[in-house]
Amino acid sequence: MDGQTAMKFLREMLKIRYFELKAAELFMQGLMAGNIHTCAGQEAAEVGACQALRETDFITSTHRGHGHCIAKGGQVDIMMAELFGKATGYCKGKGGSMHIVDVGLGILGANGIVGAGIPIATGSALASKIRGADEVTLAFFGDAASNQGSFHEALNMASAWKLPCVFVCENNKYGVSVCIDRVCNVEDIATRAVAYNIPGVVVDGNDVFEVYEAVKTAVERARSGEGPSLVECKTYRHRGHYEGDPQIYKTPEEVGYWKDRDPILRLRQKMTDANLATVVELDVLEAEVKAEIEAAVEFAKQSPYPAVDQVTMDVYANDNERSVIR
Amino acid sequence: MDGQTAMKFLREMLKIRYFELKAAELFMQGLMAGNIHTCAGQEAAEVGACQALRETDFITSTHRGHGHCIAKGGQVDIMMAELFGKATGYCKGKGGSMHIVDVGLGILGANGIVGAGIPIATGSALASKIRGADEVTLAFFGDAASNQGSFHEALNMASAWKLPCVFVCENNKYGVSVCIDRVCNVEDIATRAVAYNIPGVVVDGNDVFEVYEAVKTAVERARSGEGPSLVECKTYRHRGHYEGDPQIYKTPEEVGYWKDRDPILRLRQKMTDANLATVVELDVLEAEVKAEIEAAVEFAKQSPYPAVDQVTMDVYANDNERSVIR
Amino acid sequence: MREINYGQAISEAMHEEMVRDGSVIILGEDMGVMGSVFGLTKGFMDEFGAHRVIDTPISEAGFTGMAVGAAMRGLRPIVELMYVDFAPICLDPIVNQAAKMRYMTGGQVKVPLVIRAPGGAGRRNAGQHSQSLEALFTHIPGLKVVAPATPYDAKGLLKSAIREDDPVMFLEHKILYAQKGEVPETEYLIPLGKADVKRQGKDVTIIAYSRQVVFALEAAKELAAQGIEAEVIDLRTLVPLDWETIETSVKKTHRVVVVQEAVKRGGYAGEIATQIMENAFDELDAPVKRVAGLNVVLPFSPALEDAAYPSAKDIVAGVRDVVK
Amino acid sequence: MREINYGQAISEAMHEEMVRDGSVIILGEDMGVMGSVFGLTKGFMDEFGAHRVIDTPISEAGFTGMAVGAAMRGLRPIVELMYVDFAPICLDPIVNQAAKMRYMTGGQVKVPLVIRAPGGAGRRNAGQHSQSLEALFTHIPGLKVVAPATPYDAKGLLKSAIREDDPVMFLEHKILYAQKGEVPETEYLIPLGKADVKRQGKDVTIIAYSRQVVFALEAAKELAAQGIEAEVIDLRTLVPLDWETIETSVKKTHRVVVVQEAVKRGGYAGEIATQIMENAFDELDAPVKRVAGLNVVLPFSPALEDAAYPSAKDIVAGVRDVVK
Ligand SMILES: Cc1ncc(C[n+]2csc(CCOP(=O)(O)OP(=O)(O)O)c2C)c(N)n1
Ligand SMILES: Cc1ncc(C[n+]2csc(CCOP(=O)(O)OP(=O)(O)O)c2C)c(N)n1
Ligand SMILES: [Mg+2]
Ligand SMILES: [Mg+2]
Repeated sequence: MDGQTAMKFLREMLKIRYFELKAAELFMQGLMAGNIHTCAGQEAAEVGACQALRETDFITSTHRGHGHCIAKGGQVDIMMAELFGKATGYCKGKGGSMHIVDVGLGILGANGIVGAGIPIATGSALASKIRGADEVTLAFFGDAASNQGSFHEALNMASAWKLPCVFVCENNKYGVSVCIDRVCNVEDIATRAVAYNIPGVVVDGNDVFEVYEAVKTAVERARSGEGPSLVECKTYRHRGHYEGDPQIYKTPEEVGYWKDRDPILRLRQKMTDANLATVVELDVLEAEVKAEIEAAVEFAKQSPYPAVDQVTMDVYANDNERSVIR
Repeated sequence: MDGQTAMKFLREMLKIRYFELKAAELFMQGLMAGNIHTCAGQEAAEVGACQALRETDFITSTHRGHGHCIAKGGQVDIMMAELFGKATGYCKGKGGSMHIVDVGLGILGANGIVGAGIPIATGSALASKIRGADEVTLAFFGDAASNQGSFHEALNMASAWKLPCVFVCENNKYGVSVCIDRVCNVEDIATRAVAYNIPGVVVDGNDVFEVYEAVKTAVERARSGEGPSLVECKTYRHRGHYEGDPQIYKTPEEVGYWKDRDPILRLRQKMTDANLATVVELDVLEAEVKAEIEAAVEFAKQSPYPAVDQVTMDVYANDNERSVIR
Repeated sequence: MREINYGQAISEAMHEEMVRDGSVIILGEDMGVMGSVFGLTKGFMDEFGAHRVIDTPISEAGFTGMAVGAAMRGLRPIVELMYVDFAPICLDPIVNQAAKMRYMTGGQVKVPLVIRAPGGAGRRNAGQHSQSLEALFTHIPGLKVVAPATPYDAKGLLKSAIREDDPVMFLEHKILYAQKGEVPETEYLIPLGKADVKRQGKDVTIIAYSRQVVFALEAAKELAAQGIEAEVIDLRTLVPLDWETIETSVKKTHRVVVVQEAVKRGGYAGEIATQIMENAFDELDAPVKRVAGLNVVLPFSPALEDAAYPSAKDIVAGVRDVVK
Repeated sequence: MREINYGQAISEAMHEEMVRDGSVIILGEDMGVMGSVFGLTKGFMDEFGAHRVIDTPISEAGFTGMAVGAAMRGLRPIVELMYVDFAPICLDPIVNQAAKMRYMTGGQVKVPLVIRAPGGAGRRNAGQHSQSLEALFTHIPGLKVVAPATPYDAKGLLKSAIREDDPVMFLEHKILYAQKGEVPETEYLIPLGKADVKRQGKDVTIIAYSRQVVFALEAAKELAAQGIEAEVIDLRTLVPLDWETIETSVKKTHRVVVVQEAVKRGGYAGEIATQIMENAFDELDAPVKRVAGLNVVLPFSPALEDAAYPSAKDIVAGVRDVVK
């Protein structure tokens, strides 16, 4: 761990954290509509994984996707504008929180359907393989998504055809209110790798470097043509499944246990302990990030809503005008 | 192995074999319509598994379901009538080969959708568990079906809730023309049991006693409330996927290898070697079974087709007449 | 009479039927510990036990398939799909298993299964969480399809659906959950397949279901102020369709507007309009008019979503088109 | 001109497009070694390699989802579902992913994906292998839907579909595979969204698609013998619908029969009938009549199956109902 890398990782993690806290706040104020699923608490998994990728690599994301997008280079102002439903957002306001895409950045999409991104990532990997390109595609998904058929089918094909992909499960213990233990009889999701004869590893998902190293190994394996891996990051979401979730399913002990393992506090501590940065430097960093988020909010607020005639645009790439009528 | 049991097993296996050969012959003569998928070669798996069940237990079957139904007590005349599309068939001619059901016998249905029977079996097991009844439900499916999402989802739930079911995979190496090796990177489907933390065993699917013992163990486990197991029977189908299949994907060596391991010839050999029966006795048995099949064909041929007004009956249990119009 | 909301009415229906009949079980995501994301099964798990109120994994195809198996064995499962938009994940057990099992087995098997699924736009949930997908089900023989608009109807119809021996798609509307209405404390049932004339009128018939009934009644008020008396038929059940009620009204008004929130193309309103044309053409003084959602994906932005599906003013405009 | 069958025409279309464009790939069950169960890709794997002609496992939802991902990355996958009846297994990637991706991302993404799927009854394949499920797709914004009736149309339309930047459901009919027809050796394309008047007539318009076009032409012959000149419109593309061709014909004949093999209730014929009523009511001298499949599961028995969906004589009867 060198200081520059640590600072870079921390900056990304902070960006995610403050983006999420801000989004939650704005949502509660009624400034955002729909649903918001925040990933506060899971930043190490998201940043560690994406840092192991190249810019030219791809990811697919989930309903809890802000962190993935930010970690893969997404701009917080354009994201925030999308959450506001503004014309300047990533999807011109048409997608909202759950559908942010930036193909140029390799972000193939958040997805509102649990598990749906996994085959899409696998298909992206297939495209790279067919073209002989050395890009890797990484699929993020939750513990609960590993119970979907799409997980099984995609991992099976990725393994059978040695596709360049990496499957990253952020196991935050819950699918909405349902504890994974109650609906799944294996201790670790990573065990399921055995069913496809691929590597499966469990890492401390709140340790950004551990995640980084494990995903790096998986990415290299994928890039060199040896096929996919499954990396399980044990982590926790600090907030509700959605904003407003009463979270009756969590115990105070559990919440406390994970607060103590906050990935950001841990990284800060590590950095100061190892003299990679001073507290003051880190506070400056935090202030910078906060300001960036504030600017993003300002951008979003100032941006216009899409014109109402946009409602019938972009349904079809070709012959749209007629096709939305006939 | 005692003589009586062996005779019983052999009789069932012969019934399946001759049923299938007869059906294939009639199909080729154009006397049967639609599709026929025969299971000749796989009789040991089907009989071994069903003999491990009680009469009050349940099974779900597949598109290749004649053997399962016969092994679970299905009457060959009523089955044959169904294959002919006659009113006296199990489904009054409405289902045909792929939809034979006899709930009274615990046959919850063949199924034309690969993998669809697995959750249905699991649901049946759930019903037994909720009622506190000690029935077990056994799901038959093929190697290729284990790549369906339904396999994964059902096994996961069955394991999580310790449902009384047994999953029997007849691995005959192919899904239509596609060799399982080309689309699946594990040597044994049974390995996938690890993903659900349940027992997974591989047996010689052409040895009826080996199948019987393995399934018996799994059934006992299920009945005693310890949850499901996965039993993989390595076997082979002698004929095409469907009648008319040119089978270009099979090699002569492979065909020869498996002909030498014909489950019926092996059982006959074992029985005569162990002096459990004489060749003459076995020939008599075969003649009896053949006659039973011939009688079934006669029954089917003599039976009437359903009256054409049956076409709108049985769509709904309640208010059918109106519901098929409005 | 006491007033409760549509969500509570649904909750009560499930509760009463679970008390009455031990073979009724509930399967779905977050139905147990959380009492469902819309709060409809709060307390059920404690009362009926985790074996009858089952928190499933996120395996819609798997647990819907299981429900088919359980129903074939005589249980009466109520499955909740958290959003009807997830039906495409588990359409095989609905369309190829539940709907066809009885027919394919020559009438041997009953599949008494209710699949509850909230749909509808208006909550800025974007394209994958806002659809009205009844047309995926109305086209499938073997399924019955119910889509109530009021708490009273929701309760009485759900109780009937649970007792029905056929698979029933019970389609709710998210926006309606909070709508209040009168619901008696004593038990009642509403039979499937009976429409309800929610407002009498002589000039035009508005046929609607689910949330659009609310808009249709609003529109009727506005139209009355303009001197047009609209009759509002709430179909309540889409399959089987209550043709008699429609016919009676058409014979009275001779003008019809059919309303649906769903995307217009290929929606159920077209079926209803066609049946009217086929069976009551000579009664029509104007073409049957559809008021329906645009043929677009539901957009997230509040600035766009409201334009994507009909509201009262669109119904008023539609009526003015046929009453000239 | 040379004659080839519908299956060969489809095969040629795929072959030509694979030669022309290296980004075209084929994914599906038994497409490689076996050359597809209907023999349409015989030799393709040897010619184009196993990386472009991919034998998938039986994982329809998975490989359709993969095809969406590959299409988002610029490939042009052709997915085959061995039977359209399996679409309910993989409807999520079709309905919630492929169809919506472009809109939900504000137009950023194209999904150039063709899903070929044979449907239809007549082969005694029973309830789960005989359906006509176009109504599941015509209702979904973002999908285009094609259903050709002749070898010529199948080839020209499939080539266009492969070049299309939108997801296209390409619905074939199993019974048509063996039907022969003239197909030029030189390359041609048929644009999506253009109907074809397969027979001119002045007394009545028969609108059909897929196999029912064959029956409609048979019926027209029979009707001509009875003195009724039927115009037969083969829609070819269901979405977008070629309204101009329909309107022109309706203005000429003033009487319309819409034919579909699919189950009547909630089928696409109702949409077409309704559009005609909405937009050309005053041109109609009789109600638009549907001739369609019964609202039943497809039965296996030859004694029943033929009664479950329309044939030429049903169309003749339908026409006689509107031409009196
Ligand atoms: C197919 C599908 N089923 C259900 C839902 C509703 N839902 C959204 S997120 C979620 C839980 C997902 O849990 P997990 O995969 O562990 O991800 P996490 O929310 O914990 O990040 C559920 C049930 C959905 N969006 N899609
Ligand atoms: C969902 C679905 N996909 C594809 C098919 C077509 N199909 C019928 S049987 C079969 C192969 C099944 O292989 P396996 O599960 O190994 O069983 P086997 O035929 O070998 O007995 C296929 C692809 C189908 N019926 N259902
Ligand atoms: Mg989770
Ligand atoms: Mg097999």
